[in-house]
Amino acid sequence: MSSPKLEIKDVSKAFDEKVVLENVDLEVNLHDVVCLIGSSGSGKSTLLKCINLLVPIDGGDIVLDGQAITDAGVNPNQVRQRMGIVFQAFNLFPHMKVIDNITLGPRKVHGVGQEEAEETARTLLGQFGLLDKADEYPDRLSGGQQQRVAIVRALAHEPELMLLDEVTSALDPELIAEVLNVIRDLKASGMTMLIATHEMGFARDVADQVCFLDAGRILEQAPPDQLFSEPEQQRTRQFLQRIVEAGRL
Amino acid sequence: MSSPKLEIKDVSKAFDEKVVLENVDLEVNLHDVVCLIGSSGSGKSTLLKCINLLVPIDGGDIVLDGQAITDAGVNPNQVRQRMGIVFQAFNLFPHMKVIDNITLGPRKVHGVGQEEAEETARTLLGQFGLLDKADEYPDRLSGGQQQRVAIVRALAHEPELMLLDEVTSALDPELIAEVLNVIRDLKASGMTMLIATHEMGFARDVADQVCFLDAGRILEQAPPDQLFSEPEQQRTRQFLQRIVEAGRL
Amino acid sequence: MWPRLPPRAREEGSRAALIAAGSTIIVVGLILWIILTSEAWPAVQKQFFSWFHFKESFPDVLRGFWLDVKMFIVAEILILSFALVLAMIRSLRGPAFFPLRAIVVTYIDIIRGIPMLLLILLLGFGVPALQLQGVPTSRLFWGVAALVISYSAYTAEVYRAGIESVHESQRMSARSIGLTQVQALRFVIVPQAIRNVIPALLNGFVSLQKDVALVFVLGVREGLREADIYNARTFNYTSYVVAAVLFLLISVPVARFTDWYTERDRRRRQAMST
Amino acid sequence: MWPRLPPRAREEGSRAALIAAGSTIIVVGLILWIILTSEAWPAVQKQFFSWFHFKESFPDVLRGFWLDVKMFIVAEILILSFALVLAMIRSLRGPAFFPLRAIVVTYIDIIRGIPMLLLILLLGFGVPALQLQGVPTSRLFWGVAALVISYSAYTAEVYRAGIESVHESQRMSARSIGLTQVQALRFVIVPQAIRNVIPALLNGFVSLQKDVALVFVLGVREGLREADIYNARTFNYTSYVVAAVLFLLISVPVARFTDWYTERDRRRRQAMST
Amino acid sequence: GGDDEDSAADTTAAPEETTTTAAPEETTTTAAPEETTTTEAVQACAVENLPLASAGTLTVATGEPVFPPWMGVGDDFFDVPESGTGYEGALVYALAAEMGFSDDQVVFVRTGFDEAIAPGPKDWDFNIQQYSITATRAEVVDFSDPYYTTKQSLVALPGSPVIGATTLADLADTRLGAAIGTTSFDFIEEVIQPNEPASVYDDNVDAIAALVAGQLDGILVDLPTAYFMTAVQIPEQGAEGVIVAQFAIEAAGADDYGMLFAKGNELVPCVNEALGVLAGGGTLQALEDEWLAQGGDVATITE
Ligand SMILES: Nc1ncnc2c1ncn2[C@@H]1O[C@H](COP(=O)(O)OP(=O)(O)OP(=O)(O)O)[C@@H](O)[C@H]1O
Ligand SMILES: Nc1ncnc2c1ncn2[C@@H]1O[C@H](COP(=O)(O)OP(=O)(O)OP(=O)(O)O)[C@@H](O)[C@H]1O
Ligand SMILES: [Mg+2]
Ligand SMILES: [Mg+2]
Repeated sequence: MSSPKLEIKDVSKAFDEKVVLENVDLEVNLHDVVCLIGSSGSGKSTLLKCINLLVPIDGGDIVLDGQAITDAGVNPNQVRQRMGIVFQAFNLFPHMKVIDNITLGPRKVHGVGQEEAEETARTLLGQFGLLDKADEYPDRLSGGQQQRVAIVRALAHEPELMLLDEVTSALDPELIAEVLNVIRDLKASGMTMLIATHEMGFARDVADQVCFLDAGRILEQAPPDQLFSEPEQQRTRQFLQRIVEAGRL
Repeated sequence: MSSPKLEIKDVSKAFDEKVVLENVDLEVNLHDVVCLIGSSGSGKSTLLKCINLLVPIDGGDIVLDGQAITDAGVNPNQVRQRMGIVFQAFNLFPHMKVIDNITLGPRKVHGVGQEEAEETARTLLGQFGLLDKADEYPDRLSGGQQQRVAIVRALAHEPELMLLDEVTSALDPELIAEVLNVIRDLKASGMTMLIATHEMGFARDVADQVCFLDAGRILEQAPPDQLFSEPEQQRTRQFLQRIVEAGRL
Repeated sequence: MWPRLPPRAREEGSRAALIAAGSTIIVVGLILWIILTSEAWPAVQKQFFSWFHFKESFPDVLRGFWLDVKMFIVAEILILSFALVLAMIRSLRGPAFFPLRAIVVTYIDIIRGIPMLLLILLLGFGVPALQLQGVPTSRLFWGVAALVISYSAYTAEVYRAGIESVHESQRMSARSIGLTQVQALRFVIVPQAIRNVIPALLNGFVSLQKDVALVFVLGVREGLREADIYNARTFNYTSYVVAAVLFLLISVPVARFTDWYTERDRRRRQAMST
Repeated sequence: MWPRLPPRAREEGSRAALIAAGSTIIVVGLILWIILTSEAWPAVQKQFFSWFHFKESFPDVLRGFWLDVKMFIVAEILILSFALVLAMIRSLRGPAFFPLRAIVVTYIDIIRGIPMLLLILLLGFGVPALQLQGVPTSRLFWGVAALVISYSAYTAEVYRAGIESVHESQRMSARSIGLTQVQALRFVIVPQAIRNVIPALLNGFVSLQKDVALVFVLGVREGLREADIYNARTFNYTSYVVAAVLFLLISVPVARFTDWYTERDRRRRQAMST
Repeated sequence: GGDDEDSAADTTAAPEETTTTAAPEETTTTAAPEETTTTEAVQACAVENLPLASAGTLTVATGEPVFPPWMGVGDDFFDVPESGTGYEGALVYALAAEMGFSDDQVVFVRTGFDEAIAPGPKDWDFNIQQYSITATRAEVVDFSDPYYTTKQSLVALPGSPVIGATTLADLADTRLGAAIGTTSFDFIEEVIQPNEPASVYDDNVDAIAALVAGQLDGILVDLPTAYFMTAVQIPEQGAEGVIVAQFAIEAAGADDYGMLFAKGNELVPCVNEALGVLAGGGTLQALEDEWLAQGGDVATITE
């Protein structure tokens, strides 16, 4: 494998005095899926937002395809156009119908025509069982429906890299299977993904690498089989044991 | 057992022309935990909101302790004071600190003194691992932290009946174990609960009865062992099979 | 299709509400009764609410009012557009935009502080007096310009309130799909912002409708000026009531329509509770 | 504690922003230059910006301005409270509150449509002329009353914009913990609503500051009226500039302080992006 | 003090300028008027040579509406300046005739206060609506010589505490008001100096409304206006007014009314010349007797 698609080098971030990320190093290779696991508040969402340049970092570098995107002189818009991100809280645009939520980016940023954008959007909506919701407003969807729309919106973008923040958490099990299939398909089509998740089964199933984040630091990174069966760190073992107790592994 | 704590009798609800609940019948006995399962969009959240009188129903009756709370002449505020509800989207009050989010209800509705309310709140926050977040604002919490605050807010209320909408979905596995313990404790202390969830493991673990909702109708209701191992309906079997595929049962 | 029954649970406080409404009506009625039966009422009525003077002054005031309406329409369009540009500039983030933001903030602060009348006098009399080549000397032109300059400053702040009431996560979300700051404002933030402040925008609309009358100091004979002249001529204030009635005939329907429209729009987008 | 470096990624459009700012400054400079070097400028300057007349009129205008400030403070307090009550009533849901809501809507619609001047004349001259027992005849009283009545209607709509900009789910959430409608408004909706419309509320603040001057039609000698008197006596407009400067001395610091304060408050509550 | 002198210099300098600049070219084209002595100044004041706002007509600005007894007197002529009725109305036509205009060469236009005093060129020749001449005003506009000198008087409703006042001291504790921009207002401020500062109104109509509302004890106006006010205006507002007294005291500033011109208007000397002729020939006094001298005894207030 050549140089990684995404490199996070010694990245740190604090909100006011509170350190949320501390010297994080992480590599995501092209076509790989990396899962971020870790307790609530460990910094998973913050890390994803830093990569999308939505939250400025305090130290370190984020490198995409060999280019340091956190350097002065880089246009963050061009960087963001190459990534898709799904937020934990969906953040759909409430004043736009589902279909417009999805086509806004392609139309305004990538200059795709209205019709073409809508066609792509409808195809994707179909895959996620939402075709009949295309002309509905987000506030009138159920939680799971909103989350799926958010995923579609990020995908419509045709990104080189996807950042997914707990995309399966509000989904019912039937849909999880579907979304897993979509993610497997995406992976097969060569999409590089960084996924924050609490679903260990999901991580084990789909990830090439699993990263354990604890209090803003990466404690351990390994292929899922290795990390789940022979964790090196004491803290990781603890975490996994609680999961087993919760009946989730 | 005497008459049920909560009875839902032939309840129907439509948004504009869209039927979301259709002749729903359901009973929740005192001290019981009933889990609502079903696909995304099947009406779980809507049913919980109807019970809390936040969404007016179009037909049928909802009976609490033998009193039809959907009757004209019933003060919905008094009804709501006896229930706690946790929303799928948390809905914390962004302009108030965590501690004030939690104590608002007890202070204003139940007339509890500031100090006493805060003490109770801090005890609960401690149980959910959030003591250090008491003076933080909701927007500065992670998703999981927000969800836990929402649970604490509903509990601070000291309700006779809890309505929980996917409370574990944004939680990390470690916390799920904790929340499960809290719910078990609540159950042990006699709390009656109605829980919408996608976590079959959780449902199996904690529920006295599991209810399968499909497209606004209750297709099947049974104790978890029976429902998960010998479902009567074809549709239920299908649903459960997909869950197994998703590695979630 | 489902038969929709009205919500059946009784809303709390319905009796209190009825009592409040009832007593308001009674109090208002009582005040009216005291006024109408007071000894001096006929004199006051003659001075402020005379049917004769209403009819007499109506044609002149109406003609002047028509000029108001025209000035108003031109001014309002310019104000709504210019103010939006100001508000958007003011909402741009990042140090690069600091100078632009500073210019806009200064503009808004200073202009709002200047009495509209002074601005109208300054532009309407001061600028033409300079006798500059190619600069219009029309009083109407400068009167409307002064209104636009002044109202834009206020309206920009209304827009800004709207923009800031949209949650930060919406901006983040818009940027994440690759929109530029300006695109994010234009397609995501501003449409929500405007919905949020429509009642406040309507305030500006209603009060501009009356403030266009201020150009009368420049000698423009618009509606309120005609009322003024009539008042000075007849010593009767009913002509002002005529002007008020004309204003109401426009502002009330506009307000009712806007409310109805935004409510419909909201219903289409949002879940409604009780 | 972490060392905080400035964000390093360059914001898009920074060059365009600088160019825009630069050219604005150049254009403004050019306009000023043209004006100041125009042949007629000395005459205009003499009549609008004369240092002699500035000093001459300053003491009288300042004395009158002090009365404005006192009226303003009383009026603003009453307006902010009364308008909030109106807006809350207007935001109550359910058919039980319909009559109350209708009264408030009618009040707001009618009052906004009436020119402030007419209202002041009507209350300030009309009511005392009724010679009712126990009803004050003080023109200050009725002038301030008219201001409160009129501004409350506008301000109520600003509050309403704020209330409606708070997402429905917040209301639902507040009701779910057992709060009554009024409690939900008071503790949950209104605090967020006010934060959302502070810039628009400040508009009202700034313009009331100038509109208190309207009570001068009742013969009250406040700041703008003193400027008026000076102008009528000397035919020089500099006295209005004095009034404007006094207004600015209050409104600009208030605006800057409010912005700074709300920004700090926002930072404390919300995640900030770039 | 020094300011006054400046403006005095201005006004005296004006005629000289006119004679030197207006003369050269125009005189060659027009024949000198028949019977007049042919000085340079007189030639410059020939209708053809006047620097008029609109050639061939005398454009006179006045307020809207105009009030008796100044202009438009009589039910049919109310607010009709073209009727030539009222003191100022008749004066305008007499003046125009003296300057060589025929009646139909006189055109009236209406202006507001601010228009009259704003800087810059004007589309009228002069403005006449009881403007008092003061030195400060003369810095930004020009005035003609005075055409009338007023006496201040006090108007009130029956039962007012000012009724029966004979000295200024009797007015010390009363509430007095006047319209803005009038010498009446200055008179209260500078001569009467009551304990409560003078109230000031946009016009006499508002002042009367305040009187009726019980917020004022008396209004100060010039005596001619007082007659009209008590005869017409106050009854129209549903009350009854009386002229309490006139003041036998000189105002601190001048109580002289003059016609108002745009600053530097070269018409001023010609108007002054014509005005001088009217004054000298007794026309002004005749007009005053006809329009302003209302019968009846009015009490006087002294120091
Ligand atoms: N804007 C902010 N200001 C201050 N603190 C913040 C802010 N945003 C996040 N934090 C804090 O940073 C920490 C990490 O938050 P983050 O959202 O990255 O956690 P997470 O790993 O995604 O957790 P979860 O699994 O619960 O979503 C949390 O303790 C949170 O309270
Ligand atoms: N206000 C509304 N207007 C119109 N349709 C609505 C509204 N609220 C909900 N719905 C629709 O009602 C259906 C049921 O929604 P509900 O939120 O109850 O589903 P749910 O079972 O909770 O799903 P999930 O598991 O995804 O949260 C959905 O199809 C949704 O689109
Ligand atoms: Mg997170
Ligand atoms: Mg739901």
